[in-house]
Amino acid sequence: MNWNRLERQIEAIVFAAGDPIEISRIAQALDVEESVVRHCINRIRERYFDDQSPFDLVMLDNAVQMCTLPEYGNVIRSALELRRTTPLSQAALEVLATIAYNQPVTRSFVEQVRGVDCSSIIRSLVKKGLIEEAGRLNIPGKPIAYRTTPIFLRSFGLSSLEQLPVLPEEPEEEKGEAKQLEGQMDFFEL
Amino acid sequence: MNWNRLERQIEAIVFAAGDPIEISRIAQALDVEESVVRHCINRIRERYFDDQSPFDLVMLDNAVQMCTLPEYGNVIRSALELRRTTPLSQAALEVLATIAYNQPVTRSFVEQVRGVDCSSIIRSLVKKGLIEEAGRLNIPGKPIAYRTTPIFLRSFGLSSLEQLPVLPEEPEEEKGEAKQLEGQMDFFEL
Amino acid sequence: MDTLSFTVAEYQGPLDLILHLISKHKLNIFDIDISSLLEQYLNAINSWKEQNLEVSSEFLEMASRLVYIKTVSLLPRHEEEHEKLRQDLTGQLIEYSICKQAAKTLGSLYIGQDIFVRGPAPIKIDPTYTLTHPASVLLAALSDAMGRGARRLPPSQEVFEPLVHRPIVSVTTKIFSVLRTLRVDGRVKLDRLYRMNTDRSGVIATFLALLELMKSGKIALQNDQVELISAGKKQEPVSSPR
Repeated sequence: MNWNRLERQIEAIVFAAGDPIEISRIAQALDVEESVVRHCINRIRERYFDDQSPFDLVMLDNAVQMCTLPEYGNVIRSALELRRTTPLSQAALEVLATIAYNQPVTRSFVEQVRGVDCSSIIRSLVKKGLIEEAGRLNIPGKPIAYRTTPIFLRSFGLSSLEQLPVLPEEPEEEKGEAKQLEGQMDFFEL
Repeated sequence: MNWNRLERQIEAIVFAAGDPIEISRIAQALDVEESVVRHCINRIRERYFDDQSPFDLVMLDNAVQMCTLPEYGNVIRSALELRRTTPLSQAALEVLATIAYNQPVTRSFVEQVRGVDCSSIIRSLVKKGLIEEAGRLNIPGKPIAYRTTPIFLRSFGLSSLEQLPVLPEEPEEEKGEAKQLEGQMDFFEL
Repeated sequence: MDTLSFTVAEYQGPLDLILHLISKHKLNIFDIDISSLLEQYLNAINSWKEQNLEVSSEFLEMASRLVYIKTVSLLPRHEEEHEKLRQDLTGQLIEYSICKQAAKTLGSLYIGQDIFVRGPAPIKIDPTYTLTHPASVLLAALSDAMGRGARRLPPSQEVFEPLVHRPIVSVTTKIFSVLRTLRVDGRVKLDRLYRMNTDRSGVIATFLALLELMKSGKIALQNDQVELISAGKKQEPVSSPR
């Protein structure tokens, strides 16, 4: 197996794809096993790291995408004359968190958790590409369900949903009471 | 002058720009002379060549663009064309069906029916050749109308729009209810 | 508009406000003192009104919910319901505080604005759709798509029929149904007969049917085993209770 050649081809494909491209597609196009592609991707990433390359290949579920390292954000922004985008609002983060940890979920589920209308926030998160429709739930009214996207993973430095930070356990009736409250106090005293 | 660092920044900028980007803009962002940027670009190109990288920086007038070497064209094409075999999502099917049964219709009609933004789905359906623009409607704002294409007919095994499955007379929900009751009778007759 | 966003910026909603009040006034989230919470909550809303801030309906809805929980607590013999309402609120608050925490953690991970990707290379590929599907999926998709829109129309009268005219289950029907069950099994658990009903009137009709059948000596209740014995099986019509 000519590893070097395969690596070059994979780099070329991932670069040209721009958007995340599935490992399975790369494997099919190159007529090799998926495990070979994954192995090559790891080798490429190591090489980029050793060479201090400004690029990285990020894994997003079963796809891969080429992107720049965060430390180049400022210089890229100034060259492309992009304004620093406003960070996600507290409300947007709450909606994203609710969807990320419970997906696929309906809008009304999110609204129940937050206690407020979330339609405009959901619309803007869809526009930003952070969430997308995930079909309809098979319950009365067939509501649209939402899930997070590969852009979500990339934006939070995750390669899959399993990497989401672990949530605090729901406090048990009496046991964890004191501890939980302490944690919450920290949180409230922000 | 930290040449290595400058090279990395230039690579990052040219990569992120996608389209050709003026040398002057890069120079400005990095606060160096244009000649320095040109020198760095030459160094990057040499390094890519020595490393047998699949990438190259191409100069077009006073702009520069990152691209893949021509010999990778075939493998890239075959990987990207495999995308065509991704089946339509539920959301895409709903938009397509709404257009098929009501054509010619505007985007806002589709969005009214579904209650969510459909612009990116419509764009991708146009790209896939399943729908096309059918001129503009003669109503305020002159919105673009959409209709299905011959590729649409082929994809769903139809020879004309008249062959679209007919809508049932009674609403779905009632039918479902009747079925449910039948099921319940079975249960009683155990 | 500015005033509205001011309110929204301070608190994400009524749950957020309550969490704030609970921490500020050192209330116990697991044993909320509804009276003092209600007082603090109404104070907050009133002060907004004094500042001419628009108070969105969600905050008023929560106010009326708190008032209701307090009212129930004042009614005699409603401890259970009061406890349930309070626990529902506690559960919701805990869930929301977890959501807030998750949002904060996620926010600290956000690097979206510093990572850049590029668009697809302008390589000529044919994006034409090549798969084929049966036309029937279109119809299914259409009815799913219209589900939302259709529901915006006022519901038809038939929709209300089952709510207004509950089906009345006759005792006679239930007598037959009980006998049919017994003819198959010989004996049957009482609660299975009850569980065969989907509504209250069915349960009542079953109960009356059983009384009727016992009175006429067709069936008997086997003391504490909660079983029915068909008289047709040649058993003692009435077994002596212990």
